Amino acid sequence: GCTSPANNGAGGDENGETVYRVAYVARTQSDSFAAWLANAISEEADKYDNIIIDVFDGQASDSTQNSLIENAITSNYDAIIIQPNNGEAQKSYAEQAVAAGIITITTNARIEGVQGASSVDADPYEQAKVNADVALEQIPQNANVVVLKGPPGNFHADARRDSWQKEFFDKRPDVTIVGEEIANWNKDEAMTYMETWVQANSKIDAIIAMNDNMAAGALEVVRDDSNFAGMLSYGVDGTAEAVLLIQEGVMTQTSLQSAYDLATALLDTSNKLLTGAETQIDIDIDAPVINSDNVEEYVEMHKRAGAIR
Amino acid sequence: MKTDRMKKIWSDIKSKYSIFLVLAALVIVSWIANENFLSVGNLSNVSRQIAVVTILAFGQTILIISGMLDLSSGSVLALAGVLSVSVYTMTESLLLAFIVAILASVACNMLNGLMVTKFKAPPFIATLAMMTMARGAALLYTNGQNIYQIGDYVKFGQGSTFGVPTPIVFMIIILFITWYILKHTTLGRSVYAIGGNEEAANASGINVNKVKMKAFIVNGIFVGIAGVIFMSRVNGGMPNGAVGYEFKSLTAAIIGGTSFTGGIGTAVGTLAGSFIVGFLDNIMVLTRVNSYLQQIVRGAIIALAVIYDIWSKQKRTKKKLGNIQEKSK
Amino acid sequence: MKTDRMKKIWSDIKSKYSIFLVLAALVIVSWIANENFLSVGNLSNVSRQIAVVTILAFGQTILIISGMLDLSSGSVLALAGVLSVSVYTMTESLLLAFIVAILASVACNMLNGLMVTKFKAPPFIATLAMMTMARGAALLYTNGQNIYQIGDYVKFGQGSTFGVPTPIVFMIIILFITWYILKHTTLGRSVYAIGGNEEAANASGINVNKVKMKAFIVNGIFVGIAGVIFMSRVNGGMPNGAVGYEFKSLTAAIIGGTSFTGGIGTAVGTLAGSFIVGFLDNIMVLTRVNSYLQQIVRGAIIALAVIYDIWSKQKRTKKKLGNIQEKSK
Amino acid sequence: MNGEIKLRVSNIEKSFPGVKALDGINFSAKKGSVHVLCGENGAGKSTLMKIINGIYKADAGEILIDGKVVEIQNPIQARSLGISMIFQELNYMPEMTIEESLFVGSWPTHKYGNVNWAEIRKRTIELLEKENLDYSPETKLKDLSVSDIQMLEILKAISYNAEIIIMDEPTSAITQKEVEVLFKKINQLRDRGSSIIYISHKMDEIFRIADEITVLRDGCVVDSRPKDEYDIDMVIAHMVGRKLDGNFPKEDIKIGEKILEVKDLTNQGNFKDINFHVNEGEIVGFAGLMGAGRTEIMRSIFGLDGYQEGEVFIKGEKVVIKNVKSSIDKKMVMLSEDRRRYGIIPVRSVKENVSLSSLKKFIYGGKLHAKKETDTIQDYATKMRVKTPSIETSIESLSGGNQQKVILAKWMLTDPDILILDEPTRGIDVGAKYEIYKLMSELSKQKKGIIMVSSELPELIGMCDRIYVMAKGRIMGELKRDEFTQEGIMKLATKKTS
Ligand SMILES: Nc1ncnc2c1ncn2[C@@H]1O[C@H](COP(=O)(O)OP(=O)(O)OP(=O)(O)O)[C@@H](O)[C@H]1O
Ligand SMILES: Nc1ncnc2c1ncn2[C@@H]1O[C@H](COP(=O)(O)OP(=O)(O)OP(=O)(O)O)[C@@H](O)[C@H]1O
Ligand SMILES: [Mg+2]
Ligand SMILES: [Mg+2]
Repeated sequence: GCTSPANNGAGGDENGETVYRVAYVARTQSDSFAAWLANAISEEADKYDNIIIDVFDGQASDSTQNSLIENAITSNYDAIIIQPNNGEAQKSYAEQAVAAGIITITTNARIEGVQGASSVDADPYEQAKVNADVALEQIPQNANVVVLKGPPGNFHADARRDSWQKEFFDKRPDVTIVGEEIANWNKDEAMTYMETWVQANSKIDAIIAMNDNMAAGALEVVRDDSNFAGMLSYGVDGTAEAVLLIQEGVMTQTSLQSAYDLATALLDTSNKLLTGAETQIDIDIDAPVINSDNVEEYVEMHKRAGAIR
Repeated sequence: MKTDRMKKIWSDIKSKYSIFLVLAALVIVSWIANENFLSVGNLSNVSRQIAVVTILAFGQTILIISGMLDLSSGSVLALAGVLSVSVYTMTESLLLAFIVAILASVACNMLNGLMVTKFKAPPFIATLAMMTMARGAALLYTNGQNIYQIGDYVKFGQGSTFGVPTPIVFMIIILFITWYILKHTTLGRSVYAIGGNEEAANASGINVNKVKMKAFIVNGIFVGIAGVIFMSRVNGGMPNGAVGYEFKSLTAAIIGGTSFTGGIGTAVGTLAGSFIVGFLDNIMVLTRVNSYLQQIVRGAIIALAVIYDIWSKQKRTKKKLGNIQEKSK
Repeated sequence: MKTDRMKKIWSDIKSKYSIFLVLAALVIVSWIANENFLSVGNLSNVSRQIAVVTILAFGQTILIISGMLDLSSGSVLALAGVLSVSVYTMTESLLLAFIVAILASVACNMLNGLMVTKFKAPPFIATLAMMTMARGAALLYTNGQNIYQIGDYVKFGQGSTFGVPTPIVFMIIILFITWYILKHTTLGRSVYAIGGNEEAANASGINVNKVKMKAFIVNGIFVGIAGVIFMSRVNGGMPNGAVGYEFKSLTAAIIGGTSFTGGIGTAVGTLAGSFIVGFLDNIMVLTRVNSYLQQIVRGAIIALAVIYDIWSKQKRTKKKLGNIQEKSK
Repeated sequence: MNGEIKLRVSNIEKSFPGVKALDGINFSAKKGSVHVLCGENGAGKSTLMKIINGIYKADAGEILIDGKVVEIQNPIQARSLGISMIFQELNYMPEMTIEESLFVGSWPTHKYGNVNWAEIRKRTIELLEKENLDYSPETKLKDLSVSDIQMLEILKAISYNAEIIIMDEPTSAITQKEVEVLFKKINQLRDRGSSIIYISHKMDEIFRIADEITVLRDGCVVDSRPKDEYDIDMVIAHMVGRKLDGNFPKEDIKIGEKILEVKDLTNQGNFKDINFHVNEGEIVGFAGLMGAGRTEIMRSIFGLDGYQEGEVFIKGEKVVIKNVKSSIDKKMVMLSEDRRRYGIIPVRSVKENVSLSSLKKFIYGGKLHAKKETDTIQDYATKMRVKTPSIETSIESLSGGNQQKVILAKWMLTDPDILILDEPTRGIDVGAKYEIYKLMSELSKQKKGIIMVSSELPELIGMCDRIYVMAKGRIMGELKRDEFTQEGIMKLATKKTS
């Protein structure tokens, strides 16, 4: 017979040290940030002899994710890390995991109010706020801006947009939104919208995008257009592409949602919970700002990771 | 003698029920690969997971047999679902919420039917238009926001009836209804006739438009129920939910032997198709295949399953001819 | 006399080219709604935006006419695109990168063709399997990460040839090729014949399998080119790019009058279909329609356009007959 | 009661794009009588019948049943008015079983509306046994031959106890034996008081079965009166508007070398040990009852089906026919008996249908030469007298007989040496038939070899130089021209296999 390692639960290796099996249920592996995070977690896990991580792909679908959590519970993992597609949608499944006595950690974004679960997160409100704060200063009076949003109903998409509303638009009634569309985190969709906006508006002062992909897409349209030289642009994530654009002086600012930091924190948290050092942990990683002042540091970071040559 | 008969039965099974053999093979291989696979917990998981898509696939089966299809089912599901959830949060009546879902979905499908029968739009276009419109309506209604705190509504999707998870109960009931309609009602037989040859069906005195409309209404009922289960399973009213489900349900039906040429298909075939996809996804997760590799394997196995099915049916046709010839000698 | 002739010509246009009338109406209404609409910049934008989907749609047109379709084109585009980008970053040769894209895409399409012709898999399933496999391969190859810093590669999608943006140049060339194949080659005629009646085509001496394979190969070339343009336009190798493009391209072809029943369709019809969708999306963004409402309007207008097209073709039949009766009296 | 007018149509008009199919038709059918409609291909017979059955709507005119004006919107209403119809073009659902196809649209049901399968099975078996048909009720239609399906259609149409039964060329796909069965049925129906409207191009049949005859030409009634006031020549003269020579235009031609030879051909279960040959300038007939396996042999030789054993020689050279294309390359073509399935590409134009097998002819520098194609095909269409508004018209809007001419034109265009004609005159009017016979003579003068598979003995006897007679997948005998008799052929065709 073929025994399933997952079924062994905590088994011993030759050193007699306990090896823990952890399921990481990713939101999806088909968007670049989520894929980066999954890769970072796998790499980080290699540093722990006592932890083996299995990564599952939630395919950006609530029901697939729920299914995966169910499967992980059935397979008796020692811990489950959930990167929810939609916090509320996965909530009762996270609760089931806790009820089954499995260590449950929610991350990027945290699911609020799951009794007995831990969390490691980067706060999407904060990520947008750090940009909105500088935008308050940088965006000129009576400016025209365009807004690019993530998929409706998505926790990060909504929280970042909400943050921009409260931290920027409410404080700057002089600013006009001349275009606001859902580009679903996609670069090509963002490009199409920007191309159209450029036709209808001779003056656009800033691009406010809920992630770097969309900001990059919009910038792709105007980067060589002298009419729009000096346009401001804000994103979130700190992707390799955004960092390069900032280095080139094309993009204004983004905030890093560092997959490495999240991965480090997640593994550290998992280790502490699994070994019984602690029973519940809730931490947030920072959302450091990346702009022309400190961009070299992040270029280096991406170079080390191989994302930039 | 006996072995001969056995052989014959076996070859009959092999040809007529080849897709079930594929399913059986998949189950056995999966079980060998991971002993958890056949645990009650896991089987019940898979069944619950595929319930929504399977219910949609039953509607697709009826439509495809009659030469149509529904590209709007994922979106209509979302619209019906959010309306239902929203009615529930206002009235706290599960019955009312259920009725609203079905009414909304049937209304959309009657519009589909109208476009197809009265205005002669190809079903692909009619339901594609509905796909966009229903999604837009769901988002507009909720302003793109998910509806949370839906209380007891979760019972539809997460509860149990007589110890069986409710989604599975619904799936079984709708399997039965589909089977019964297709096999034992004039509606079902008309559906086959229209899909087999619409002109001939018309000439045989079948009211083609009426039958098509009825097929859409039945589909509407199924989609509405699926909407309730879906929202309840994800514990919220999600206007952006079930994207791509029309596609998954079409796939399940086609793998199960329903043919786009029309006039061919069965309810159990569709169930088998749905389980093949469900088990495949499940065992790859259980055995922790790299998720990119999973996609490659999934594609390959779906192709192989269907090719095997078609190949063994062709062999059967040849066999049959042989029999006739023997008889005539 | 003269007015009579004018009237006749007008009624001919109205019936035969009704989809172009829809397009014209859309253009006029859009222009009234927003004067920027007809600016050279905007028209060139729309053309560039739809180029990739339209190129895919030409491939779909050939396939649909012959009774097949390609669900894998979005994924194969991504696979061909990332391979091409990656070859470019290694070799810095645009030519090599271009060739690799086409080779990869043709290889995938030959596999599609093989499944359909040799193993008799329905095109829906064969290309669905390929859709999953190609996407998996693209993600596996790049490990899910985008490839950046692609240098001069952007020239394909962002550059200009003789003052016309390169994607538009490609689109026009492929429009011409498609038109030529369908209208002036034995391959085209065979494609129509197979879609119209496969058995009769076979009995007329057409090598059905060979023609289907060729149709897939042509489609493969188009998809490969589309892959290069797409990646170059977005300035990166995106393994998860172009999701859903198979669907958009199918839609353009069907709106343009290509029929899933086979044997019917034209290249210019498809172009018109593609522009209808492109203009519609464009004008709604220009006039800043609420993005949820956009979806509803888009669905409704697509349905109306197709219904009008079908209705006026039916009317043509009646009109013509009137003329004849008059003549014969 | 019999002799009363059951159905009357008055001033019916109907147009299609480019044609006025019916131009003020008046016509009536009596109870207990067989009313034969005849007329050239495209005269409008089928169109009139489809209007009566509710498939088409007339542009003008009215239909009266039992003296009352009725609106017939669709076949459901037609059926409720007691009308049933056998269609000229077989139109069936290939995936359906025999039992189901017999009851489609009028399934017997239980109390609660669910289909009564037991009843269907019972009645099907009764029917099949009564008619001596050896089929399992669960056989799918796609596994049956055209003639079997036609027979089932006939059974179905008369099983409704309809008062008005329309038969649009019911015998075009069946052989003598089944024709006899059908005529027996028609006589029973007539005695029962039904009105039967019968369309056929076969003159001998018409005069055997008719009580009254109406002749249509170009959408108008030319003449209508009791059979006794007619003779064959008069009917033909009315139909085609001129006198026709009633004889077969067979000419004496010097027979040349063997052009096709088949040795020991076997296809498991379809036919066995088939040996025959065809010489240059010769017309060779194949006779046999329905299901004798004639079509199967021809399909195998032509490359549509394979064969396990045996050899085929063309002009003395052994050939391997892999597919239809290699057959056409060897200058051998076959006109199929199933025009709808293996003949026409419905949605495409007459032009495209004709040029389909000879596209290479029109290729210049890789491009189809549009003008050359159009001119050539216009020539052929004129020569073959295809009745169509233009060669750009889609073939499906042509009448059955004209579709047949188009398909013949397709094969003529390939300039073949060997022509296999499987039921070449099926559904063709007398005038056109005569033209096809003339064409055959013409071709044999050009030293072509022709195989003529036909279920009409008179035309085989009239046109052939030799006839092979088949039964149950074997050749039972070969007859020379001076040995031809209907009795002789039938005797061989019904001979028991050893
Ligand atoms: N659906 C249609 N669309 C266009 N034209 C049609 C259609 N059906 C019939 N016609 C035309 O109407 C005329 C009458 O055709 P019809 O089929 O009634 O002839 P028919 O007398 O039955 O001939 P046949 O002996 O060949 O069966 C023909 O010219 C035919 O081309
Ligand atoms: N798939 C099948 N299933 C059952 N019987 C079949 C099948 N295919 C062919 N047959 C039978 O094989 C026999 C040979 O048919 P074929 O069509 O060759 O006869 P034929 O001599 O050409 O007569 P005709 O064309 O007049 O019907 C027939 O009895 C036919 O019914
Ligand atoms: Mg007719
Ligand atoms: Mg035959």
